Amino acid sequence: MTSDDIEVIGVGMHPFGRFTGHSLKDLNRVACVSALVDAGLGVQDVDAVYAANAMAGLLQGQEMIRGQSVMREIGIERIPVTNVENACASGSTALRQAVLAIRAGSADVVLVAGVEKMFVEDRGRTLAALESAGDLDVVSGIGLQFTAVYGMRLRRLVAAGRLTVDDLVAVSVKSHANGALNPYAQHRKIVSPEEVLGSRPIADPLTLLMCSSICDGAAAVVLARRGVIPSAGRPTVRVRASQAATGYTTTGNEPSLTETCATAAYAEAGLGPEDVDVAEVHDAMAPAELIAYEHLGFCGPGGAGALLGSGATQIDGSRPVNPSGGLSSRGHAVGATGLAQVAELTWQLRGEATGRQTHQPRIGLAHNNGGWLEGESAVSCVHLLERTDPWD
Amino acid sequence: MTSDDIEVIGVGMHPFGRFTGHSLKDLNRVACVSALVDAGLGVQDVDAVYAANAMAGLLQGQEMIRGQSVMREIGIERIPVTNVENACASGSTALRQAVLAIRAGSADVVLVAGVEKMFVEDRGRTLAALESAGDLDVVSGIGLQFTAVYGMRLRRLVAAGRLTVDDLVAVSVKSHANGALNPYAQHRKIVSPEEVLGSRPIADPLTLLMCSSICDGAAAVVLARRGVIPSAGRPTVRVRASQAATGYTTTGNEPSLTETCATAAYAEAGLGPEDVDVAEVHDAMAPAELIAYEHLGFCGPGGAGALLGSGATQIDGSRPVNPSGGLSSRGHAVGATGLAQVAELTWQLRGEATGRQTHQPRIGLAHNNGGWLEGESAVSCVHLLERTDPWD
Amino acid sequence: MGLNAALTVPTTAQRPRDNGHALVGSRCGQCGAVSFPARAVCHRCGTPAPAEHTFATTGVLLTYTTVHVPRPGLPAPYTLGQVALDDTGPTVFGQVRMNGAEPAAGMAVRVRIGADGETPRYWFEPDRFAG
Amino acid sequence: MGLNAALTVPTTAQRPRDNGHALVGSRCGQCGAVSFPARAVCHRCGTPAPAEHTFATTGVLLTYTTVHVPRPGLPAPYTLGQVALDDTGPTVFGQVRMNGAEPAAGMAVRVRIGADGETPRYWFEPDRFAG
Ligand SMILES: [Zn+2]
Ligand SMILES: [Zn+2]
Repeated sequence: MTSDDIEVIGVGMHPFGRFTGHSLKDLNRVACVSALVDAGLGVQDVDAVYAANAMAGLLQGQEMIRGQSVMREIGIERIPVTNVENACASGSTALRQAVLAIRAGSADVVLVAGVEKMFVEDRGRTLAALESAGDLDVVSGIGLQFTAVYGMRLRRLVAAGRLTVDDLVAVSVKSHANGALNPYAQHRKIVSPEEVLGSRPIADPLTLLMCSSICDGAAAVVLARRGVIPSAGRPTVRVRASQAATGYTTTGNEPSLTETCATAAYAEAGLGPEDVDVAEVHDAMAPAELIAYEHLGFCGPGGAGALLGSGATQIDGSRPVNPSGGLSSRGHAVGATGLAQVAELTWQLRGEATGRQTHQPRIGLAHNNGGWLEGESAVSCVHLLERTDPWD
Repeated sequence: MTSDDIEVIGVGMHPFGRFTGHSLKDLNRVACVSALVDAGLGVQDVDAVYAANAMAGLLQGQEMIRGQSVMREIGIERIPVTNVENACASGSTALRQAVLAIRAGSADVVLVAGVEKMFVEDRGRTLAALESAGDLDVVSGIGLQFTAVYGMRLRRLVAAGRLTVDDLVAVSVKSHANGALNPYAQHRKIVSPEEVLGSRPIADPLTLLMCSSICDGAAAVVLARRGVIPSAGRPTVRVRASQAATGYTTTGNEPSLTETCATAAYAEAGLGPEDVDVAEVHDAMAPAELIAYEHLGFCGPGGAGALLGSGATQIDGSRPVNPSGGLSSRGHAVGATGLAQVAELTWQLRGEATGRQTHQPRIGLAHNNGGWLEGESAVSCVHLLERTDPWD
Repeated sequence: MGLNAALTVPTTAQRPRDNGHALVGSRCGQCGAVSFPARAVCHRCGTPAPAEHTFATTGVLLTYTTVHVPRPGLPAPYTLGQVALDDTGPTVFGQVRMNGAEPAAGMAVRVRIGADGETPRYWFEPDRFAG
Repeated sequence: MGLNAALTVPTTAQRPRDNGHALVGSRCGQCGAVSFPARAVCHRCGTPAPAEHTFATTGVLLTYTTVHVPRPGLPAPYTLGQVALDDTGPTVFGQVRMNGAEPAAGMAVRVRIGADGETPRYWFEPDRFAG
């Protein structure tokens, strides 16, 4: 079988944000039911579930059967449920397992769900849980937080003259502007460059308004083998590539993990970066979008600031990036993020992204990274989606 | 592709028991390196990793990138690593994902590894972590421990006259006798019926010597697409079936989860219970082996005591069950258990289970359950393995 | 049959689990399947938003066990049971407080609901009104 | 090349991470790849049991950040850096203690090892002997 045998037939989200009264079950329910309604299916049409979550063990005490416990709430039992965890890339990792399950012939319709509830009574517990995205045997005790890892990456590029602080600010402003258009987004307020630069320092050069924050949310995707579910006259979205890679011990001289993973995805699809019409990239800190431009091949080394400045990556540009607001503004409910990206791309490819619709995209790219080793992310996943129907 | 396209080309274990000085990395290293040595491969021959663990988030604080962090210790980087968690069935769930990955064409050689470190300084933390194998939203606060779930199941059968307390004792004696022959086992001491019955009550009718206990350990399996790795003149072991199912809301009148899952596995392989020559079944408490006899079709309703009494399930019987000692005596390092079962079956099918070798088995069955809902396990996995070479 | 109605059900925290006297869950109007606590979609037939339902206060003790390993806030021994609530109610786990009597499989039991904030929230006792 | 030698390496807890003055890890005899802490198998070429190796005490600060969010036992602000140890040593994360000076990318730094039981175990300071 080939990769274009799999279709995205439904997507759904629970809005991202702070939802104090909502349990993991509530968040998951809204995302999954929305995705099934979108697909025109009932819960009994599903053959298998892949469930993504990163922190419920540490934050809610629910280890081991996270997926089974949230799925029974929506009446899903008996079919195989597999819990998948890969830090901030848990959602896209689960998506990839669903792709493999269909390709393997073990299922025709698979529900992929990601949920995270990061707001708990003690914020310190959430920060501590986030630190477990590193190899604690190596880094525990030095105070290495996610924001610090990104702060160091960005400073290096600024010091080398490949990015400017103005670029970091500009991309953060763009992120918030896009988030403001997205009803599912956590941060829906337009901010000025001055506000970004003047907000509280987090891990310099990063300020508060450049960073994703603690977030609750859920997202779900229904995949199906081509032809199993009638399209109902709606544009068809296919999975053209599904790739994953693990970080490595860096010497500072090799291609980045994202680059490696994206290269494999382009090869699988027989496409190149020039074919990508809209992308959702991993910007746990908004300026990381600029790094992704280079690593995904949207520009050459040192070209990210110019690409951003050209307006090409704006919603109305020639290659919009993070029209949803990205992790920084849509929000980063860790285990749900990879699937929220796919939900956004599906809406974009179908032409349903009201208010933030990009111009007739055909190919969408989702880039989701997770965790860190010394100098690199621990996980990268890149998916390519295609709208197969013409735009009128 | 069909299921018999996949071979078990290497297996390995870190002994199960108490290993205070050994980290997750140490336990995982010994299991994985042993499996790769067994397969005649180096770490760079592996295309993908599935990593199983159930409790490191709560017990070691290492969530999110458990597999990536233990795999870098043995030089495995770059290739996709997927963390899989399904309570006590995490290992077999990971195995099934590896089967699907090969069938899907995404990998030829996959390392599947399970590791658990349950001995921590505070035993109460381990007991609390084990409780997270239930749906905490529903059962938290009532004191529902694993042992209690099994105690209730067994008492119901005893009350109905389908099992006797003597049966529970006899199967526990058999479990310990087998464990005593297994160099990888946690409990390697023969016990008498009097010792079993007289040991400390845990959750009646269960006594201490009927129960698995807190355990450290790891196990690993290398799968390969048929023909990719030369057999080196050794008997070939193939995967004939790989099935999983999720528990359901019981009314008390439907087939058990294990029965449902086993029926699907038999159908996949075109085999029946009568074809099984050796089985490793899920006996977190030794008497659960008797329940498995019925649910796997080894005997009719109420026939488990007689089957045990006949000696058929002894190592030298016609259908040996748990020659390794099972979870109760080999030990139950939660995330590793499903893979330890497959390691044992592989040794049995190849004729390498020195000291506890069963008589020329051709078909092996692995049965691994996990977690609980109200009245049923949350997960069941059944795998069927076949030795394709004749015995002389 | 659309699933839409499952989008607007109360959250898990908003759904009552008891009414002070009996356990409260859901019962599917389509197939009659029951669930405690309530769910948003029927696990048997997939119908969304099964109706809130108050279960019988009596039931049958299917099985039980006395646990001898203490847990924080829960001294051992304590007894747990699995109870099938009468009138085709759900099967639930709960503590069984025998007040000195011996439990037995098949025994009639009655649910007790604790005060607000009490843990556990409910438990079972022998039904002294039963035959 | 068999992997057998990786079965008998010291456990992670037994492997030294410093010698009181310098960081200690592993260096592959086959390909030269370094790792801190030591590993059982070389991540670059797959050779088992790379040799224990003491790294240079000096290195180059590749990048750094000042963190403004405190963690338990770690008042903010504090500075973290990524350092490439000299003589083709490993790239490691660690705290940077500038003692009032300003850090700069490319600056020469020196590793400091804490006392037994101190957290963190090592950190970096400006190398005052560097040019
Ligand atoms: Zn129903
Ligand atoms: Zn090497």
